[in-house]
Amino acid sequence: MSEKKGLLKRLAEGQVWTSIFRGGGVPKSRRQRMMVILNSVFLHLHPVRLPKHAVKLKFTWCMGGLSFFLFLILTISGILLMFYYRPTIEYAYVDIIDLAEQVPFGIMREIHRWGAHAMVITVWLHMFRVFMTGSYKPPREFNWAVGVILLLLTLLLSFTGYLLPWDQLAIWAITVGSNMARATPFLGSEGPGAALLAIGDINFVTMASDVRFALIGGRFLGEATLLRFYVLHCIGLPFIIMIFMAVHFWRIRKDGGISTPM
Amino acid sequence: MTNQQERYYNILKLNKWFAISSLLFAFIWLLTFANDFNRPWKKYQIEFRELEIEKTRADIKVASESLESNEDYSALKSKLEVAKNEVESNQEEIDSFQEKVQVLEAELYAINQNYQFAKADLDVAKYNFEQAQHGHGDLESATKTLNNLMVLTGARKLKAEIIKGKVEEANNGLKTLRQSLKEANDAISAIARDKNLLDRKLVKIDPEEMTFSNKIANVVRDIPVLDFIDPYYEVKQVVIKDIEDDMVFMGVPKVDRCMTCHMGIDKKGFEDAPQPYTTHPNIDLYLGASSPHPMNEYGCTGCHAGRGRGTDFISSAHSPDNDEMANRWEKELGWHPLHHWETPMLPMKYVEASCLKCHSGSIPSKAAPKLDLGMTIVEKGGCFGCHQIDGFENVPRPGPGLRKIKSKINKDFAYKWIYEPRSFRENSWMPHFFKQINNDDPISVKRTDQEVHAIVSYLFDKSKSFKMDRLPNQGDADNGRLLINSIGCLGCHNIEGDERGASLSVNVLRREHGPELIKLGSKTTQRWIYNWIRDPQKYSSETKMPNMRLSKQEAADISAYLISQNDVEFEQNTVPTVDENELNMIASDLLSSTLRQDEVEARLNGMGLDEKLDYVGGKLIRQYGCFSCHNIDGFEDAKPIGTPLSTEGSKLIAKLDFGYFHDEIPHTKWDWFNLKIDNPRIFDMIPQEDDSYKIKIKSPLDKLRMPHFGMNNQEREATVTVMMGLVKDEIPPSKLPSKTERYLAIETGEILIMQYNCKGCHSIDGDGDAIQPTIASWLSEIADKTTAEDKSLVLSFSPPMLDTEGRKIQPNWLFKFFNNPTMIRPNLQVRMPSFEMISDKEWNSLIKYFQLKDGQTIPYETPHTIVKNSTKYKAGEVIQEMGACDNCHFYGNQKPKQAALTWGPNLALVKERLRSEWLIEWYRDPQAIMPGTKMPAPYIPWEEPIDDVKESWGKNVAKLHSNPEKLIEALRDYTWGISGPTDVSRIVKAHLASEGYGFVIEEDDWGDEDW
Amino acid sequence: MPEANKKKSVAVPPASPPPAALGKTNAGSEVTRRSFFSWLSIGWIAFVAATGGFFTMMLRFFYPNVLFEPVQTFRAGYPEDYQVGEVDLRWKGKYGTWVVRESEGIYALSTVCTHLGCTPNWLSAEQKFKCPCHGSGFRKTGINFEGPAPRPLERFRIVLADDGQIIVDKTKKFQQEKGQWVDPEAFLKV
Amino acid sequence: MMEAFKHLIDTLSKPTILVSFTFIIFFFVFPPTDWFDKWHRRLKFDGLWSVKSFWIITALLVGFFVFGLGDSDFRSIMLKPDNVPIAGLIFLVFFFTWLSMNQAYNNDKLVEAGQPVDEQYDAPNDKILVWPDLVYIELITIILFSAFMLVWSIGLPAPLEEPANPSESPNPAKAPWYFLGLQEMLVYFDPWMAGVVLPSLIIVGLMAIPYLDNVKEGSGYYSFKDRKLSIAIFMFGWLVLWNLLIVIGTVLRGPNWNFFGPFEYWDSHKIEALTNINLSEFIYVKWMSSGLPGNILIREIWGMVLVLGYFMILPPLLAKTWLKNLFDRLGVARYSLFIVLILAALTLPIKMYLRWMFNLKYIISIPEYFFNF
Repeated sequence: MSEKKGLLKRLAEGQVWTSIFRGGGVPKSRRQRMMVILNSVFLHLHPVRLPKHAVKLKFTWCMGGLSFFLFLILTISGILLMFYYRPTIEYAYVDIIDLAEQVPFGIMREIHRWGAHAMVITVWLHMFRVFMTGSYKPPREFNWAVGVILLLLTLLLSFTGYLLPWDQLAIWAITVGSNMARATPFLGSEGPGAALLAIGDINFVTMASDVRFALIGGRFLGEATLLRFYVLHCIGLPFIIMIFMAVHFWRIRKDGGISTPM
Repeated sequence: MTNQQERYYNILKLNKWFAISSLLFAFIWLLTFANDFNRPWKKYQIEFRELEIEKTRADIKVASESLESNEDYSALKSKLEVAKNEVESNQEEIDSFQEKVQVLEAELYAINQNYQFAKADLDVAKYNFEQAQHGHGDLESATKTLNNLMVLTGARKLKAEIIKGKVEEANNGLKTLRQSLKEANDAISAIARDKNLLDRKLVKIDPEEMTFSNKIANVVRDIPVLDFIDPYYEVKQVVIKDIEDDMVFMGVPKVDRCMTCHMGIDKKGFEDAPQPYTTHPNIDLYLGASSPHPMNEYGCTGCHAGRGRGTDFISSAHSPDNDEMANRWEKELGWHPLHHWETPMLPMKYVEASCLKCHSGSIPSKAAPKLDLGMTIVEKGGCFGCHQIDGFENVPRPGPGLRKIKSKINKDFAYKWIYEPRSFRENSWMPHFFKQINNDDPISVKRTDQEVHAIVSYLFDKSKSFKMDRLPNQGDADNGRLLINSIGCLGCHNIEGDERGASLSVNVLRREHGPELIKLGSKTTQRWIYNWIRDPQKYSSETKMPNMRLSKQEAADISAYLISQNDVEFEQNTVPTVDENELNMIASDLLSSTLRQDEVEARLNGMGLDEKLDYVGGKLIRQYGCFSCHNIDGFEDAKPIGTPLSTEGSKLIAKLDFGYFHDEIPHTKWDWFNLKIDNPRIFDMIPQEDDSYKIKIKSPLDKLRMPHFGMNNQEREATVTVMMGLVKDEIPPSKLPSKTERYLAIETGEILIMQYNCKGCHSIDGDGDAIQPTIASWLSEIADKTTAEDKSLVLSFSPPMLDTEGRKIQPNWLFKFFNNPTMIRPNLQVRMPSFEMISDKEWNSLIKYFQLKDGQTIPYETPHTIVKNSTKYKAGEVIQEMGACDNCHFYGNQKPKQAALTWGPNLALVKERLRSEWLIEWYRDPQAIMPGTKMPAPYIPWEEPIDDVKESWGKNVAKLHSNPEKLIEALRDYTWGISGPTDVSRIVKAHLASEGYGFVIEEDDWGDEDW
Repeated sequence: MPEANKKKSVAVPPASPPPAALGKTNAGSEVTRRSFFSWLSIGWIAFVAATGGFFTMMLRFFYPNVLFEPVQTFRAGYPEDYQVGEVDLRWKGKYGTWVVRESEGIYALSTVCTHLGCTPNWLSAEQKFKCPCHGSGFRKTGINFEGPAPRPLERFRIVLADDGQIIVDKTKKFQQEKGQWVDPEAFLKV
Repeated sequence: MMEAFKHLIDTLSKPTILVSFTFIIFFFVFPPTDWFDKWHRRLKFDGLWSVKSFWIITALLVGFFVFGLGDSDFRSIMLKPDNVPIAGLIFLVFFFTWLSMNQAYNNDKLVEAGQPVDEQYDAPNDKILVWPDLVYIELITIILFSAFMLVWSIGLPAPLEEPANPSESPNPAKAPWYFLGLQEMLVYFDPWMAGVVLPSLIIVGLMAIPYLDNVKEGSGYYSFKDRKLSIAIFMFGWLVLWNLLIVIGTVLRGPNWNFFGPFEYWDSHKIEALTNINLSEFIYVKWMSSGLPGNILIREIWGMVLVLGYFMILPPLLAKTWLKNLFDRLGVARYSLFIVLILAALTLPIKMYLRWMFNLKYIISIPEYFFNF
């Protein structure tokens, strides 16, 4: 026993350990407990001290944290899925079949899909909680707006991912969804006012030049759509959502941490 | 003083720099947009648009001029004016009608809507009723609702229909009032339709004709950034899903953008426009929407090759036809070959290569004459003997069998011939192996002298003996010459040593099917020739030479003629003596490939001179691949020695060794092939600055050994065309000619026809009859020059044309004829030979070919029957009598009345030989079936007054008089009934011997009084 | 450290005191103020323009110059190719379209039954389209009159090309129940 | 008995009944004003947020699902893999609504009693260090949640239907479930409204909340009394216009977007009479019995006047009368934004009722320019 304890202790006080974990050792004193947060790039996301209701689940529901955690799960499982999935109309569907049939831990797809649905729900509930505690009130108005954008991006991420299995469920959900873009006023080929954007015989907003086209890369759902949604899903939207997440977290801290009664 | 503001730079300066850098940045952005906007193809589209505008204007001018001069048009115009006035005068009435219609339609709208709604409710009620019957819901109330709604719907429908009737009535009133105006308008627009279409087109493309807003749109649509919406100038392309570009181990659907610049390619009317706007020269065969290769389904690069996705002159991999063109392109277009693309565009001279991809079974010779020629050269030259080429598996070896060579020639001739065949026979297909660029130095010559000795020795040693009959007599050489000229030898052989002429064609090559028959006196003996032509199969069972059924005397005469010429110069060539030392060296080279040096010496010491010669000869025959073209004992199963060529056109260019010639010729496959064929050993050489060559260091056995065929430029081009067409592209069945029974039959038939050179004598669908010029010259000899210039006469002495053979001949007769040819046209000297080597299966294929080609799908038919005492038959008798058919035709053994010159087939043959339907066709218009035939259309008196007919043609003809078709049938039936012996050859022979052809007859043969 | 010192030593303040911050004018002389203002505004205008260029490029990038979509329009020959009163079946298999010629003009009907998407047959003797699946019947105009089909057949856009040929464009559909058949492109007047 | 109950549920869940019932009862459950609050308490709806009610409602919900899963039609809808999250959503939304309202009512009581709210703390003495408490509970939450995700993933395979076939649309073709609220709106609005304008307004409206709600109280703790109006409006949007419509769109819409009760078979042959007409037809065809005028402007002028009046005249009118207090509190700018958002949101129930009562299709109908409202 003593031998073992000594070993751990020696390890925790050794050069390697202390070089990685600044301070080293198990934090016990108040100062150490503060330093362990301050010194870690990850834990540094948190403040050092908090009002006590901030650790009460009854108050926070932990929905913000879970949303972020789900984002991490989705990022990791998504990256793993990318190793087996090819975004072409020839292969997309069969690759999904293979995830279920032969890929080791093809359950990754389930984790990704249900994680995505769960994230939509946790983000909604997070917003609900923030509203119910009135946490959008000054000085947190802007961060609420950022949060709304994050909610929108979450939905868009889920929406773009919905197409990728390239099955009937996917393309018809996206067809229904993207057909609405066709009705955008002035910018959609079947939107009000689009017919007015014309000079002479030339119509400027057509099926091949409206917003829906930019979204799906064609007049009809097809190869280009799959590729566009794939790129948006894997690179474009994650890139944007990470920027907004950074702002969101930064502003939580700068706006005074978790909201408290005045 | 401290810097209170903690500043370093002057902010004004920074502002300035900020402004400058931003301006620069903005300017660079402008450049970026300009760069993207400026695409190489745009200038061509702009230019083509001008061309199109110009053309449309010209067309409009023509159209309106023709309209102006059209009387109907001006008449219609004034009619329109009248109609307009009329309608105007009725305006009040029209207005009242219109008002009425408006009111009624409003009413109808409401009532109709009510009806529709009731009907919708009724549908729901029906559904609910069904559901209730199924146990969901209250049946009673559902039934009640349903019944109520049925009544309601019915009532509303009735009401709506009444109003509808009223509306129609009013509308009809309106229509009547406006009828004349509408008619005039319709008539005018019908007559001016073409011009209106042109007008509309011009308004779309010509800014000068556009409305103001369209003028603006015309500019706006093509400005940078906005040019995605509906640009006038845009990349055009066709995507062909099932033709794929080879992307190494996989295919990618073909995308061709050629029409982005070649904008006129599929539009008629730009035939004379400059490139790249020219219309395709053969738009009915290619690109046209109704052609067999429409642009949308076949694209461009499937045939032309190149990089279809290219939108720039260079990136689309254009290839020039020649150096002059290359230089011009470099100067004018900055052209350079596109590297890193394996399939550059085929130069126009090789473009027919691509036909082979899909049409390898049956080359469309009219559309691809060069490819056809190339395929013939490959077959005649025997390329497929050394190089495996798909599709040639069953073609027999092109050279004569050498198994009984001893009896045919002597060793001296063999030596000289092998050494240099063309020194004896200028256009021989036997290629040169010796005295080539890589073996004509003294050391090599010393060696090759002995090599040939060894080969000859081997061949003669292995040769079996051939038991020959004696000549009956010396033969008459003069008669022999006439026989050769007349019986058909010249369908496959040349005899005069003619030049081929400037332009080579497949037809010329048909007469090189067999060897040229000159100077045989230097080659063989009369006795051998006599025995050979009497029965070729006896000498060589593999020969393609048919049996001409020559009599002993004929054969003697012919052999006398053939032997009469010799080549003194050739005979004087000396044959070097056998040199055992040199032989030893060759033998040891050959042996050392498998044995140690000491073993080699031991083996050599154990061999005598003859043994050595045989050993070396055998090895060299293998080395040079002689067995590829000749049947030689001991090489029955030898494998081809050359590179397989089945996919040579798809070979990576890196796999072709340009050696030291990479700067001498363009770096293309076709130029490499061309040089290789022109000078097969050249890649053993190192070119020098003074145009001489030095040879690479190579052992004699490692040297390049492909022989030299002495092809001229045209032959090489044709051969390279074939090679470029031997590609591994996978063509989907949808793009191939559909493999119907007919297609397959024609494919098989054409191969046989080529193999046995049928078209050397016969013409089929306008191709063949290679023998005809020699028939003409023979005629000029036995008659006179004017006779020889009479095309129809030459035709009547030529082998028959086989255009409608399938419809014409009864298959059983044809099969019998093939196996045992008999006389049909008595005046012919040309004989159908006996092809003893053709199997029953092949004959069947040929018969099927003729039948299916003519749409004759069933081989067995109910025979045509006649009733001899019928009106028809009797009428036919009169018609044949009046037509004097017996002037030219045999009736059994009854000789025709006129001279032999005009004789036609024995009519006793008709019943068993011809098909009755065809005979009708033939009687109706012989010229339609066989243009230029001497056979006149029988006179049928159907246009004459009935009384006259009755008087001069009798009652039977008069009965059928009104129906010319029946009269023709009558003649047919009579002919059908003619019987008698069918073989009249003895009578003919006797007649010709005593009276000749009677060429002197100059007057009209047919006697005016009968017609 | 030495570098910082060096900087400090070089940092001699300019002769005239510079304005305090970007975009805000200092209480300097009129001349400085004007020149400052104009340079800055030129700078910003140019910068915004350049950034606009970037975003324009991004936007334009999403609209390719060619499309690889299957062709949805086809040329259906000339109006004269069609007999008045006849339902033409030649485009049924390849393009799923019936072309009907009436005395007034021509229209193109979709061959998809509005009930469950089967392909009805044209029965010329009875002058109706009859769906083999569930027996829906449509008149020659495409109007449904029997069976379960809920609405008339759809019509495609049909116009005349420059060369006088008929062009049928399947991307644009006209539905009778929406009142779209009165659209000039739903019916080609001849 | 069971069948009768199912039939009752089917009938009750018809949009007309379900939505009307929700509309009526909603503002008594979440009273926006004192008047409603009075009735709220009088109707004992405040008891909803007690622990006892929680158990009763949970038991009812669970009971309903357990009962429902016995029915094949219900099962085939609810157990469709992508619909499973909705079942979860129903429970979660109820639970968290209850949780927040429960805490809010407790806090309200504390405030009334003059005591500090539950979340009140004495800064900075009451602060706690993050290490290890927060970090630790986060770790535990993550572990539990990960375990939950794995169980979910093992238990429910992700759906994969037939390969995509652009020429064969399933009936009904549905968007992902979280957009089904929008798709449900398509029944009443043209796509440009349901798919573009209203979603945009939702985003804008959500982002505008902090700027419109200028009540200082209620920041940082659960409360209801001081924020009655904002919470009621938010709840209306969140619970009714969003979650309820999602449930309707997912569970109650079948082939041809026809309505089907939760225990009803999705019969693709079911017919609903399409007898809707436009306002212009009402006026010109039904009442004036003249045909529709050819001129679009004349034809649609009535609808335009109505819509313009709704959005331009109603706000100032309300500001003067009903919403005087609110107007005073918010000021012109905030009030304008607020009222436009509210009026836009109200167009949905308005159009629903116009459709149900008068078969009204469009108030303004200009299909020529794809402009239908």
